[in-house]
Amino acid sequence: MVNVSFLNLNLERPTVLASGILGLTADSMRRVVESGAGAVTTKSFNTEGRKGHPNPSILPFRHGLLNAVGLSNPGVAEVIKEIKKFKAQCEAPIFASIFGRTIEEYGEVTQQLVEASPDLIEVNVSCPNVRSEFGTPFGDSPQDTAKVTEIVKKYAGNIPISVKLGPHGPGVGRMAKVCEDHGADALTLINTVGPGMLIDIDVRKPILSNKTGGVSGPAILPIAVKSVFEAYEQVRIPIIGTGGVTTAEDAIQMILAGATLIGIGSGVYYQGMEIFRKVNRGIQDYLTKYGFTSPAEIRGLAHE
Amino acid sequence: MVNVSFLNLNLERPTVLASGILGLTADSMRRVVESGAGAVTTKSFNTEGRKGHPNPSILPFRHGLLNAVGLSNPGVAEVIKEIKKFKAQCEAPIFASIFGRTIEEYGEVTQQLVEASPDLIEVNVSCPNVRSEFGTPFGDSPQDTAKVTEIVKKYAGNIPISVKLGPHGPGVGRMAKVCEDHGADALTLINTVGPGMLIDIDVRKPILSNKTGGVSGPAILPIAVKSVFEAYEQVRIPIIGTGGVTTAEDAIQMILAGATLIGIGSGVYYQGMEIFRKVNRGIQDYLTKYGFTSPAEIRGLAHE
Amino acid sequence: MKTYPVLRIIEHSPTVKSFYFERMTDALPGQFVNVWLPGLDEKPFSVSALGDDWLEISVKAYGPFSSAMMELKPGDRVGIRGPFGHGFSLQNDALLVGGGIGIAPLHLLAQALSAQGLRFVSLLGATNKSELIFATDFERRSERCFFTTDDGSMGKKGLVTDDVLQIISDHRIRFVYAAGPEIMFVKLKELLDPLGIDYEFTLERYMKCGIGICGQCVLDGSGARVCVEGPVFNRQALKEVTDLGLPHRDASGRRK
Amino acid sequence: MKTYPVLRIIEHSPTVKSFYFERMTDALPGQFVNVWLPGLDEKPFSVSALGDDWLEISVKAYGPFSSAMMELKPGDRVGIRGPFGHGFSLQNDALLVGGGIGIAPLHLLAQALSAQGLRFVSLLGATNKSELIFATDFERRSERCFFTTDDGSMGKKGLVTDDVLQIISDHRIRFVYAAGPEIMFVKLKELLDPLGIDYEFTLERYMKCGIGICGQCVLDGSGARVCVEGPVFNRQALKEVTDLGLPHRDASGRRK
Ligand SMILES: Cc1cc2nc3c(=O)[nH]c(=O)nc-3n(C[C@H](O)[C@H](O)[C@H](O)COP(=O)(O)OP(=O)(O)OC[C@H]3O[C@@H](n4cnc5c(N)ncnc54)[C@H](O)[C@@H]3O)c2cc1C
Ligand SMILES: Cc1cc2nc3c(=O)[nH]c(=O)nc-3n(C[C@H](O)[C@H](O)[C@H](O)COP(=O)(O)OP(=O)(O)OC[C@H]3O[C@@H](n4cnc5c(N)ncnc54)[C@H](O)[C@@H]3O)c2cc1C
Ligand SMILES: Cc1cc2nc3c(=O)[nH]c(=O)nc-3n(C[C@H](O)[C@H](O)[C@H](O)COP(=O)(O)O)c2cc1C
Ligand SMILES: Cc1cc2nc3c(=O)[nH]c(=O)nc-3n(C[C@H](O)[C@H](O)[C@H](O)COP(=O)(O)O)c2cc1C
Ligand code: FES
Ligand code: FES
Repeated sequence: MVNVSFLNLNLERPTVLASGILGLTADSMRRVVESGAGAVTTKSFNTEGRKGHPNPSILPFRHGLLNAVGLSNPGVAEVIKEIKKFKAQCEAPIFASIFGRTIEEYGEVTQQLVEASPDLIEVNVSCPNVRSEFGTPFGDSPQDTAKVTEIVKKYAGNIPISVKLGPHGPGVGRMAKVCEDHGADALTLINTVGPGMLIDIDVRKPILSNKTGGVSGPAILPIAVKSVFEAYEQVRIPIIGTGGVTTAEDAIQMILAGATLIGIGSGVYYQGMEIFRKVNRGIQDYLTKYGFTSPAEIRGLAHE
Repeated sequence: MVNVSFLNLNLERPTVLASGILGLTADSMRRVVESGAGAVTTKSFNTEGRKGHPNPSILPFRHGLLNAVGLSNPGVAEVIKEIKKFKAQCEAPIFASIFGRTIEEYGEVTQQLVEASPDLIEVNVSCPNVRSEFGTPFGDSPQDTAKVTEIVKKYAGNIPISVKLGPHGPGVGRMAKVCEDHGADALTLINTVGPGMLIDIDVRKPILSNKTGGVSGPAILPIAVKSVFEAYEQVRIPIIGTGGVTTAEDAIQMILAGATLIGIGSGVYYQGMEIFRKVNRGIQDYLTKYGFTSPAEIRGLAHE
Repeated sequence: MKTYPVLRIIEHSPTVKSFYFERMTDALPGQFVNVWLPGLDEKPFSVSALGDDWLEISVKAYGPFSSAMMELKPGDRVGIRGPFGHGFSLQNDALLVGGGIGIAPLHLLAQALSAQGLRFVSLLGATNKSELIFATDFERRSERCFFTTDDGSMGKKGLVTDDVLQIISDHRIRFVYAAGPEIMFVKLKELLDPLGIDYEFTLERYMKCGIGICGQCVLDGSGARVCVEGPVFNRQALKEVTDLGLPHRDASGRRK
Repeated sequence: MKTYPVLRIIEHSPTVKSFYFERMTDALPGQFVNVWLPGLDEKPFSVSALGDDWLEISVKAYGPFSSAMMELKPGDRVGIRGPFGHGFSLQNDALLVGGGIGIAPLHLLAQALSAQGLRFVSLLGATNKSELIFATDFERRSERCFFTTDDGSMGKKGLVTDDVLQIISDHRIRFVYAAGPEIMFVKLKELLDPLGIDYEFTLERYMKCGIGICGQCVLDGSGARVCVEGPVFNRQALKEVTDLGLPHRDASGRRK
């Protein structure tokens, strides 16, 4: 057991299912916990739900994944049912990831969501796939991010909130500080990178139906590690380090950079659901090898 | 021969050595031409030169390279000698990549450089490694980029200029337009992505001496393709598509997205110097297979 | 993802066609590929047959995507990736129950069973004769082959499930494979569970990634992913499934 | 990059030490590894010996980096990546000419030549006796072994190049290997070219990447990269080199 405390929670394992991966239903998330995740995050949802983009919406390439799922979700009412169902079956914490098309919608979805009592509300201000539809992601603007953070915090009651940022915009360090200053209890770093595009050279068209999609998976590990490192120097709130983790070594890099928990998404494609167990075990082995007793003891050591 | 015209030039092959790779000396660049490059780009240089960062400054990881060479260069006076020496030996065009710590320095280095008559001046406003030292890269600010473009254009005489942008900042499409509007004759897209960081988990320190470095190589191909695609919709000036190209298929994606020339840097690590010949031949085979006679005929087709 | 030209098309009926491609991949019976129509969408289709140098899928026109597939001409390129999922196990003394386009995956299974010299009986149903695809081939390979149609245009008029118990006892059947509408599975479960006969059904759910990460295709109850743990599930796995025959999730994840 | 603990240190003299690591890689004679001292810098060092389970490098203190290496203690971790570059060919009837720390790569070469049963003579020079590293080992493996020192503390007083021609003719030498200061190569070229004897020298240049992309280590004239096409170059390759023995480029790329 690699126990780790995170805010008011005590997780038995430091790995967390990242948002958008297998987070649609209670039963799916329960299986992820059975595979070793210390906590799970739901797919991001808003008030009304969204159909998302047609397929192809998720495209593996040699070094990562490209995705433009387009924030498909069944809406907060459905998700509340799934969260309750999950909590009835599972001890592990569940993080609810929310988004809105307007700042007000972030508030509305929070107001409705609290009824389900998720253990954390993750505030997705950084999905690059909805840029064209809603303008620039909120996460690119310090002002908007501050406002979103405040409104979610206002309605979240005693549920802690984590703001999820991308690696772009005006600098992760600066944005991290903005979130902390406006009430964020934690940060989730990072969302997908890019976006990117791949073109089929025989039919001569972009492959994703949305043309562009965010890059995740092994390709982005260095950018994620750097983002966590940079934010850790600016804030005192804990960080869920996410992006490109496929091995225990990757996860340890995140912890050394300053992460408290390790988010894993695309890794499920590369290593199967077993990835959670493998990464937990690898972290444990590393701690034992060097005589540490908990991940907390190595957190941020790369800064020294 | 895959002839391609680019501005006032007629290149026998569409591949170009990207800046910072093997571009320090005349003899080194001549060897790259002998290996099949249609043109070469010098390492970026400024007036006085720079020592750059200590090693490790270039770090391969599983999916790309991380580099923080730190714009080491011997200064414009030395580079002028090498450009002249190159031109005495080689027919292939040579592109001179310049940077400055101030907007004025971009002007100064151009003023001195014109004596060497490079075939193109590539204006590097986007190196992420010098962010901390000089503040934000000029390429992140439309105003600064406009000013740099104007001053270089002013002193460049009849030598065409290409502005080299990164994928970040306020949107590649918008920045591309700014460059075109302020006198750029071409664009080079993209510089490295990120930056990123990798940490050695045994010594628990960032590996690059500069801690962070720009990501290049296969990991960034989708981001580069998307940047070219986006810029192509905004501007009419030609684009040197650069970033993550290691195969002919990658290069063809770039051309379909809208690139006129294909920049290759990190690919030299993955495929050796032979990469230029391989990519040229692959493009030729593709054109033949589908009954095209020149890369120009497939340029931008992914937009249809 | 790579694209491949359509090599040949067989028109079974105005709304059911088979498409041949070069054999870009192996596939086990029950596995599927994702087919991308550039500019439109990408959907899963079972491999219905494999030759030395070709791969076949068979499509029934329902909605926009499958209807667009009916417009394909030889030479048109479509994207194909896969194979995905886990296929059927190969069992002796089996009954293959196929409904409608569900006959497609069973056809590759029949190929594999007969290649292994395993004994099986087939029972295929469709709305009418023209949709009873691969009928001759099933007749040739199966020990016996029964047909039902809604309109009685071929075989017996009625549902495939009507005579299942009779056939099982007449033909020493010890294992049942089924593919087709989910309502058929519900009925089969009711019939087979009391007998203690093992079975494998191939399920369909709305899919996005096909590679086990989006969570769109998960079953209720077990949480199993149809694209990875499925599409073929056995009796044991189906016991935990709580939404069999119930409305499924659409693209948004909402139950219809 | 991976890091490895120093296993053992041999102190040849206050400014020359050998460091042992687990054998994390193979290496051909002449190949080098990049050694990273976390927080300081990373520089290339030739592999000087290989055992079943260890790898050795030998370092002479010159400037900040090599001096910092003198401070290493067993157990300290350093980063090692490689091997990089192309090594020596293995030839019969050879003369090994080593100057100073250049003896290090020749030592691995001597190991390899004797393992192949090839015949060779060694000629090693250094400032003084304590820097004539591996002397006993060379004496044991070589058909004959000659030494020179600047101060006469071992072997003959003078430069290694003084007696090269004599040794070549006395010992039926048909191939010359050399490693050491570049001025030594210039002299050797002058001596050997008229005789038509083939040779391989191992060159040093300021390196950044070690993997052939930064262009920092390229030779003038040929444009060859010391880190990829070298560090060992033969007569043919050296013919095109125009900066042998001349000032090299520093970290900025400027010639000193
Ligand atoms: C693992 C797997 C394998 C599949 N194999 C095949 C195959 O071999 N051949 C094939 O034709 N299809 C197969 N499908 C179904 C296929 O992927 C599409 O769902 C189908 O072609 C309908 O898509 P559409 O966009 O045309 O219609 P939609 O717009 O999705 O559907 C139109 C209408 O038809 C109904 N409908 C859709 N699909 C079915 C169905 N299968 N049965 C009954 N009603 C349906 C819908 O509920 C809707 O009302 C498979 C699906 C999965 C998950
Ligand atoms: C392929 C290759 C293999 C190498 N193998 C070895 C090896 O096995 N053992 C080893 O000790 N070094 C080796 N070196 C040299 C080593 O990489 C460093 O350059 C050396 O340790 C000096 O680094 P420094 O930072 O301590 O001194 P610097 O600050 O670089 O140099 C200090 C002073 O010493 C001079 N100097 C530096 N290196 C040399 C030299 N080799 N000969 C003469 N003067 C020099 C410099 O010109 C400078 O004036 C090799 C270099 C290369 C390129
Ligand atoms: C298919 C897919 C869907 C995703 N959907 C969401 C989402 O709905 N909300 C969100 O905040 N992040 C979403 N992400 C981003 C991930 O949560 C994660 O931040 C990112 O993929 C980097 O981590 P990884 O490399 O481990 O996947 C999605 C990622 C993928 C690959
Ligand atoms: C080691 C290295 C050094 C670089 N130096 C420069 C430079 O001096 N100036 C510049 O404009 N780009 C520089 N770049 C960026 C490349 O020119 C190129 O834009 C980027 O690496 C993406 O292309 P690639 O994936 O083909 O390498 C450098 C890249 C690398 C890997
Ligand atoms: S379709 Fe994505 S998990 Fe099955
Ligand atoms: S050290 Fe970079 S090319 Fe040789």
